[in-house]
Amino acid sequence: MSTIRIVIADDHTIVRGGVRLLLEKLPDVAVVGEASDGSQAIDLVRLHQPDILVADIAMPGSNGLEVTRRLSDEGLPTRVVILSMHSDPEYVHRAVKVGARGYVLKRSAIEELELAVRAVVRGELFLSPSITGPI
Amino acid sequence: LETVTRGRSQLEFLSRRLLQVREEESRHIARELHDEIGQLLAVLNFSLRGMQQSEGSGPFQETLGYGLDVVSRLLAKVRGLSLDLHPALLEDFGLVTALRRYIGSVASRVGRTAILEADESIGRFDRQIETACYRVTQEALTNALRHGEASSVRIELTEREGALHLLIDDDGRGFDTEAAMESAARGASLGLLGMRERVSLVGGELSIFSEPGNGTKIRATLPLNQSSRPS
Amino acid sequence: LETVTRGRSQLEFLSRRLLQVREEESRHIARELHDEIGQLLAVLNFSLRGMQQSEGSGPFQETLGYGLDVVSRLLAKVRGLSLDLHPALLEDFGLVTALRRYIGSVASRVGRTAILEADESIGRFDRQIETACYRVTQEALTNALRHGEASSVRIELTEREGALHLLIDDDGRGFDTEAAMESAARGASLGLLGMRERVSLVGGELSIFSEPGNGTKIRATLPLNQSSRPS
Ligand SMILES: Nc1ncnc2c1ncn2[C@@H]1O[C@H](COP(=O)(O)OP(=O)(O)OP(=O)(O)O)[C@@H](O)[C@H]1O
Ligand SMILES: Nc1ncnc2c1ncn2[C@@H]1O[C@H](COP(=O)(O)OP(=O)(O)OP(=O)(O)O)[C@@H](O)[C@H]1O
Ligand SMILES: [K+]
Ligand SMILES: [Mg+2]
Ligand SMILES: [Mg+2]
Ligand SMILES: [Mg+2]
Repeated sequence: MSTIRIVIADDHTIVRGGVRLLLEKLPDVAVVGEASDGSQAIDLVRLHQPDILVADIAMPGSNGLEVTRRLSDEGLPTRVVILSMHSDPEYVHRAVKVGARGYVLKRSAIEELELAVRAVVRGELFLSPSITGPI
Repeated sequence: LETVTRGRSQLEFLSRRLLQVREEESRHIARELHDEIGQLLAVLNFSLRGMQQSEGSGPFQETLGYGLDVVSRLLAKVRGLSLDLHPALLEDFGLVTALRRYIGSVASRVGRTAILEADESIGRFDRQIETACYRVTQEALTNALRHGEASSVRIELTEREGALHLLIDDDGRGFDTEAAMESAARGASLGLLGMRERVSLVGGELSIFSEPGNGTKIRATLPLNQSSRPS
Repeated sequence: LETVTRGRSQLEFLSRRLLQVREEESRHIARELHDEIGQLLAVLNFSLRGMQQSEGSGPFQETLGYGLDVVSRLLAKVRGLSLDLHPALLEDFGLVTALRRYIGSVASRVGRTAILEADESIGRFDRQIETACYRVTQEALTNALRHGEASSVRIELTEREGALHLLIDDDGRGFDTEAAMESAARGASLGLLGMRERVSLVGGELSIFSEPGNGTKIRATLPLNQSSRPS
């Protein structure tokens, strides 16, 4: 079982801590870095080249969507799973457009984030089933 | 030394500042609710659900189930409160996206027709301009459906000649604008006066065309000077 | 038909209604936060603590500890936001209690003297009267400390001859009231104008006495007619 390496980017310290706590309970997951804004996220991804970046949208500096677009443009192997408060399909639509491979709502369960991470590692697209409406 | 005078211009500035302050406060509270309280509730939900999957005795799981129930009720409450106060879509994606979503959700809720015709090329403007446009549309659409009982409302947003042009055109029962403005000025309502003040606050103009039996057209023209481009 | 006039009385009503609406909105949100969200959180806190006492594996307890941490942050946030918006003490126990607490907490935070002299016999009044009195005190005390750099502020609240009399008397640097009102009227600030509007909204009068170097006295007289007794 190979380890899935993850960087978490979220400006809210408590939120970031909780996501880390729960992801690290998974036996085959290692959180290799935590970023509190967009540019830090890009630096950490360049440095660690993790399998997955779990990124918030609303962050100071460049937001999660801009981070995703820049990582796609640079052709880095890291895939982005957005973990956001926003359930409006507009956000999901824009996230996918800039290259995100997963979109999970913060108010869903940890299992959903786990499912998303595993699907995206396999090369699939994962969108939170609780988001309804035209994407 | 005593100051007792209170002139027209004082009142003008007061009402403008009040509109501004109210909008700023709403935005501040919406952010606190959404970004702080909502977010903490979301991760709470997230972690309690994680516990639900793992071991734990019967009573343990029962308490957890109860806790999760409370959290989802809280989430719904906070979400509703913050949405009413300030639309995140407006801030994140601008007028066209926010208006399209707002108008669509109102129309489907009341089962009437409301359409937005907007240049997709319309970009981002100063927050005050975007907010004024959004709030005027909210008020005018609400009035058209509630008082006008319009079956169809057309909202047009265009950018030309250095200004943003907003039109809300309903096929409802119409009204006597002079009488309505007079009774509004006697304190009966806030909608029409508030629309006008919001628009004049950003240097624009609002006109209301209506006649009983002939629908209502509300036109707002908001100048886009240099400073109204976002920095 | 087009309406373009906007007279003095329209503006007067608009600013009054805006003050009212803003106060109502704040109150509504504060209540939601305090009575609904705050209570649910308290219950949640209670039940999670219960779980902490009982069995459960290490990782389980770790997540629970995190959840409890989140809940206590939520409780603090909700409490702070609802207090900013509307003082529950004012609604529950009236002016004297609410002012005593407010003035005391400000004074101890900034390390200056601020005292309330009030008839303990003062009862309850109409919500609008109580709110006006409270908000005027907040603004005047803030100004006295911030601009006047007063070392001591005396607040007096008395009920006589069918009216409530409020005095805020500071020993600070004082100011030129006419110049300040003029620049406020040009849009520079909201405090002095807002105080006056709040008081006139309930049919009262506000006067400001100040001179550079001689401190500031703000007097508000609020008539207590029949209808201002709570129903
Ligand atoms: N589109 C419309 N069609 C028909 N009547 C209208 C329309 N817009 C406004 N009116 C009339 O003008 C009056 C004043 O409108 P205004 O928006 O100021 O007040 P309101 O909607 O009654 O209250 P609020 O302060 O909540 O907005 C309304 O009560 C209604 O009679
Ligand atoms: N008690 C006071 N002592 C000294 N100066 C005062 C006092 N109260 C008001 N002022 C002066 O009058 C000005 C206007 O007061 P006002 O409360 O309207 O505005 P502000 O406090 O500057 O801003 P705002 O209240 O809108 O946040 C102040 O900037 C200050 O110069
Ligand atoms: K692990
Ligand atoms: Mg964030
Ligand atoms: Mg209305
Ligand atoms: Mg002030």
